[in-house]
Amino acid sequence: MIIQDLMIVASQQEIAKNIFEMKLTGKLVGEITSPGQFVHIRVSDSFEPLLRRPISIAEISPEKNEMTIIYRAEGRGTSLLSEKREGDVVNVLGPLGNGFPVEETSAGQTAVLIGGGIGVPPLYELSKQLTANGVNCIHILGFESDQVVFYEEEFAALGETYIATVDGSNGTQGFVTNVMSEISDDFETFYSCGPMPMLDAVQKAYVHKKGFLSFEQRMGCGIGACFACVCHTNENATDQAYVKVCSDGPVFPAGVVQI
Amino acid sequence: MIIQDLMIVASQQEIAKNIFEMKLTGKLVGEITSPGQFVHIRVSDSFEPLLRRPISIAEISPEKNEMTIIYRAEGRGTSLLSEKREGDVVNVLGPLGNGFPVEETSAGQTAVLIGGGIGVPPLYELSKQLTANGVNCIHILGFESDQVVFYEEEFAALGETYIATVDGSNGTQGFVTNVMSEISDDFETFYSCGPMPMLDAVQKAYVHKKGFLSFEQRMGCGIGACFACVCHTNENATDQAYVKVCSDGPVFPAGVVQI
Amino acid sequence: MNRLAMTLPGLELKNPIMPASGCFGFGKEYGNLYDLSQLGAIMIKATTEETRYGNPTPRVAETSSGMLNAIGLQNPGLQGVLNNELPWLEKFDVPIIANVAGSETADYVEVAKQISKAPNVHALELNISCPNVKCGGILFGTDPEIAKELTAAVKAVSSVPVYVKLSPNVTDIKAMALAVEAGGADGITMINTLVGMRLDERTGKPVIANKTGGLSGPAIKPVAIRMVYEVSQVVTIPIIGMGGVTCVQDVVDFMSAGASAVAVGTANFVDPFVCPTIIEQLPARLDELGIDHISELVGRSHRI
Amino acid sequence: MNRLAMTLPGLELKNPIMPASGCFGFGKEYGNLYDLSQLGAIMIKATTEETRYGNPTPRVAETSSGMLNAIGLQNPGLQGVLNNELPWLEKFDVPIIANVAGSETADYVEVAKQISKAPNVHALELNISCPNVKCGGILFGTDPEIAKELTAAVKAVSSVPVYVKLSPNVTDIKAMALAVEAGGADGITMINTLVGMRLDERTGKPVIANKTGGLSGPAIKPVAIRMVYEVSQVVTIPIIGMGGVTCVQDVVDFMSAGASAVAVGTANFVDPFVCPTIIEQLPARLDELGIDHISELVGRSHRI
Ligand SMILES: Cc1cc2nc3c(=O)[nH]c(=O)nc-3n(C[C@H](O)[C@H](O)[C@H](O)COP(=O)(O)OP(=O)(O)OC[C@H]3O[C@@H](n4cnc5c(N)ncnc54)[C@H](O)[C@@H]3O)c2cc1C
Ligand SMILES: Cc1cc2nc3c(=O)[nH]c(=O)nc-3n(C[C@H](O)[C@H](O)[C@H](O)COP(=O)(O)OP(=O)(O)OC[C@H]3O[C@@H](n4cnc5c(N)ncnc54)[C@H](O)[C@@H]3O)c2cc1C
Ligand SMILES: Cc1cc2nc3c(=O)[nH]c(=O)nc-3n(C[C@H](O)[C@H](O)[C@H](O)COP(=O)(O)O)c2cc1C
Ligand SMILES: Cc1cc2nc3c(=O)[nH]c(=O)nc-3n(C[C@H](O)[C@H](O)[C@H](O)COP(=O)(O)O)c2cc1C
Ligand code: FES
Ligand code: FES
Repeated sequence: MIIQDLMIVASQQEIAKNIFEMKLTGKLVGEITSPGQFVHIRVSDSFEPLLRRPISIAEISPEKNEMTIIYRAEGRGTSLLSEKREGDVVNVLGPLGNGFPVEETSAGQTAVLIGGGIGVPPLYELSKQLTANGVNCIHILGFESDQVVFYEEEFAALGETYIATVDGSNGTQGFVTNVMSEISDDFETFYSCGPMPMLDAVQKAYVHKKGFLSFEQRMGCGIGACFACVCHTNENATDQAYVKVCSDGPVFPAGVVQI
Repeated sequence: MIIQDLMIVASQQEIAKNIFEMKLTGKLVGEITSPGQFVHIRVSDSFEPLLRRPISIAEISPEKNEMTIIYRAEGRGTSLLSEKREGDVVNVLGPLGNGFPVEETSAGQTAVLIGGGIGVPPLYELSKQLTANGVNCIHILGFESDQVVFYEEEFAALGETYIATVDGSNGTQGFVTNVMSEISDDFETFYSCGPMPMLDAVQKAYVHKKGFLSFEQRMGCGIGACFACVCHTNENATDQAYVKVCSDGPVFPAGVVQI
Repeated sequence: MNRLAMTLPGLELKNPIMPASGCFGFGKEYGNLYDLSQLGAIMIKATTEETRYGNPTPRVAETSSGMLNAIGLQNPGLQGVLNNELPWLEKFDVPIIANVAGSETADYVEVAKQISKAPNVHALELNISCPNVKCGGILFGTDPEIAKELTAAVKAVSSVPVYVKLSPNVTDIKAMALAVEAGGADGITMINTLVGMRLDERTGKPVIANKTGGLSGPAIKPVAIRMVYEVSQVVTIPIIGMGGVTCVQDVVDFMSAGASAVAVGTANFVDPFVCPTIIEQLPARLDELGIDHISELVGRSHRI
Repeated sequence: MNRLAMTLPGLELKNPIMPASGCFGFGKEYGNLYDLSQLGAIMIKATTEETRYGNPTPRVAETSSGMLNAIGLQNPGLQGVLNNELPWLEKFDVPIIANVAGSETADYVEVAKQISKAPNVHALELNISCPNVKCGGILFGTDPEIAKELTAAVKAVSSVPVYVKLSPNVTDIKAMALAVEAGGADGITMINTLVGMRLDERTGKPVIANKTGGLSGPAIKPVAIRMVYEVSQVVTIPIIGMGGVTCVQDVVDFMSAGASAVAVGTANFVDPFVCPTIIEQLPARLDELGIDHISELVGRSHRI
């Protein structure tokens, strides 16, 4: 169930340049059903900035009622969020949307998880759950530069992990697709989250594989009521068919959403 | 000279119900020339709330570069101010306006200082300077109720001090005027700060005395540029004569401003 | 006595609080969060004759104390609303106000005629003011004569009272209000959004794909209050006020300005529980103001 | 090359930043805080033929990300400005834009004729849009034909180029812009304030003595950007844009929308040093955007 929870900041840390890891505790954690779901965060008690900010759930520890989010402090909303300190209260709406289907990969099979920039966080909980199920996970993570790489070791602890950076300062120089073209395609499923052009490239490269993509859109309500976050689907030619990223997604099977 | 100073909160304390005493340090203190001047405070780094808040200077300690303000946390601006903690930075514009003329009362003479509610604070520094000059100060301070009385002892340490409360929970029941009618009018000057009806009553009661009143008006710029804070004067009948509370005042000789 | 109850044409409101059109979909999403029977009424998303996809994305952008939107009247169309949306709402004890939109008079008339027959639709809200639809729509909202004719045409076919929603993007809001009153409107809802734009900081191009969008949220409240204040003094039909309402004080302000009920739009996105919270807090605020019944607030800004 | 310099009719601007009329008095107060020669220009407070006291107080009220004002054109009158205010400004190397107001055409013409002869007045800004003056003023700002005639009458007597300041409180801002252009305006300044109101939380009565006031500040920026974007595509004369500017990015936004220079109003009250701060930060922002000369920004929102 979606709830509005006044969560407590358990910790806040800058883990890479302008990239913050925040741990939050509250009963909302008990409502999370799948990796890739997100929360909608009110960054201020006032109405300025007005809108909530959608942020993916990066990790959950149900036993501690704790979840982790990882975000880039960029605009005014995320900058305000980065000023919160341990013990502060944060108004969080969630969990929202439908996450990655863990059950689509069986024990013993291999899954490739491809993330770009701030699309990387939700893949962490996904990988934890997949590996816990006996799935072999390969991670391909793309970043601008070494300065903003995060969770490299955490992913490596779960499975094979490749880093790509645009400037070559860590791992392969270039994009995740450069890594993809080098690894074996002996895998069953792929899961991906990142910028549109990346999702497009991933989908095209793995057109014959079963895959799941997580999308981003500007949001209003975050719960499916305002029609801000729609995407066309490939379903028919009338251009009338659509999905809402916030409530139908953010994760969709590859091929469903028009990119 | 008026400067915009990033002052440091040395202390913040609730000294009566919703009444806060805040000590601020910074080089602005060195620019203060007379008691009754005020500062214009930016309560937030954002533009919401937008306008600065005018607050009187209640005490100065030039040797520590420190000043005290005393304010009621009421609307959203002063409430935000009351959330500042020791070590926080506050953007302060000042000192503004012309304060009380201390030199109008000579050593050995008696001055009556009449304050109402949040008009009381500037009288404290005034009394300190007057008594330091050898003036005998009598303080008449009016409040709603005992809950919001502040600085009673501090004033008492400087001179005779009478409290009036509307509900009679401290001192005389009623208004400052009830006290005024009971004390001798054997004094040379009066100084007053408080709500308009009080200033009006004080002025009328002491019409033959030399006196100085400090006014409040809604402000925009606080420095004399926007014409938000004008008051008519009694100067002529054309209704064209005016003063600006922020830059010509807030203190005017009794009789100058039309009440 | 229910001190929050208000009676308006077609509407017996338990309380004067209702979500504004377009900010509450057709109720389902919020219905999962709380019991919709708590609400005074619900203004559902604009319904057009045909299914509409609306504008390309991005459709929203944030501004200082406000937001821009250019959804473009996306909706499942008249039949979709009649068959799938309205029946679901029947389980709640709450009157529905159906927001009716179109590109020309015939569209409005057709939608109004049919949707006004739905059992839980107690009133129509004629959306002549949506700034995000290109053809026609904008004209209806800015020309008094055309607005009057449209109102009359819809009144002629509607089975329930008709409220007309005014656009603030006009020189003379009073003229618009008087025109729709003359056209037979039973009430006025106001204001819709102000037309605005935000540019991308880096490219300088409009952030919203539609380029312009409708400005809503606390930023526009002063304009809305002024317009309700002005209009309520020249018309005799009731006003449902809106524009930047986020809290119980805002409701007091709109009713003081002259509104008989108040709609909450954008604030639902910030706090999905804002409507029930306001309703819960209203009695205490009336106590503080020394007011017995909420109707005493209506128009006190200009009453002597 | 000065990468911030802009040339507009009558105005050689070192940089495109100037304080907006009414938010900077006649410069003296800010002149005590910093060297006014840093500014691109100064728009002085509205000048009327006779001395005006203006409206009763309270004259200002705060709103979400904005403020309302109803000063009512208080000013020392034409002779006062000519004798006491303008000469003081002569010591600075900065062109003055004189804001001209009145109640009827004859007033405007008289003020324009005389004030345009002052040595440091390089342009006039016709204030046809002040929402806080009762008689006449408001009509000039909302009727294209009247605005055109007034512009022509003032042009006929002015010794310097004439800019006309547009009101946003109109249905069709493009029509107003085209009308004043047809009347001979050398430029447009926009926007003036939106008409708004705030009520006292307790009494429900208007906070501002004049009842309505003009809304300014960040809240109105999206409306201003939209209007500059629209108008700059239909007129050939340059625009000085304003409405909610507080920082260097806002300047980039207004110029991208189509303004050739930018005025800063309300923000001066929040930070009296805002104009020199923006000017200082502009070159670094141009670097970040990869832009050599600031003029390259102008209109990039709608350039292909
Ligand atoms: C489902 C989903 C999950 C996300 N998960 C993460 C995450 O785990 N970590 C992370 O760093 N970021 C994530 N993002 C992106 C994140 O929402 C934006 O970076 C953030 O909203 C920007 O806010 P701001 O205050 O920094 O920027 P501002 O420029 O102040 O934002 C202005 C407005 O635009 C919206 N906006 C700006 N960029 C985006 C964007 N890329 N996507 C959606 N809305 C945007 C903001 O929400 C706000 O409404 C996610 C986005 C979505 C839709
Ligand atoms: C020269 C001067 C000196 C002052 N000294 C003190 C002092 O020492 N201690 C103290 O507690 N108060 C003082 N005040 C009053 C103080 O400025 C207001 O209480 C305060 O601005 C209210 O802000 P808010 O955020 O609580 O209220 P809000 O309701 O959020 O204020 C909204 C707007 O109205 C203005 N406003 C509201 N009340 C007043 C008022 N009484 N006078 C002027 N503007 C007002 C605010 O500044 C703001 O612009 C002084 C006022 C003036 C003019
Ligand atoms: C996302 C969004 C969608 C809207 N859709 C509609 C609509 O379909 N029909 C309509 O009449 N008004 C629509 N509106 C306008 C609102 O109903 C309301 O008039 C306006 O937003 C002002 O109120 P607010 O400031 O409380 O949001 C929409 C507003 C928003 C923010
Ligand atoms: C207190 C105040 C006084 C103003 N006086 C005038 C005026 O005399 N003449 C005029 O043309 N505009 C006047 N304006 C409007 C501003 O010049 C400007 O157009 C408007 O405030 C929008 O810009 P801003 O949001 O940066 O303030 C005034 C604005 C304010 C806030
Ligand atoms: S954000 Fe409102 S429907 Fe998705
Ligand atoms: S507050 Fe601007 S002149 Fe006094």
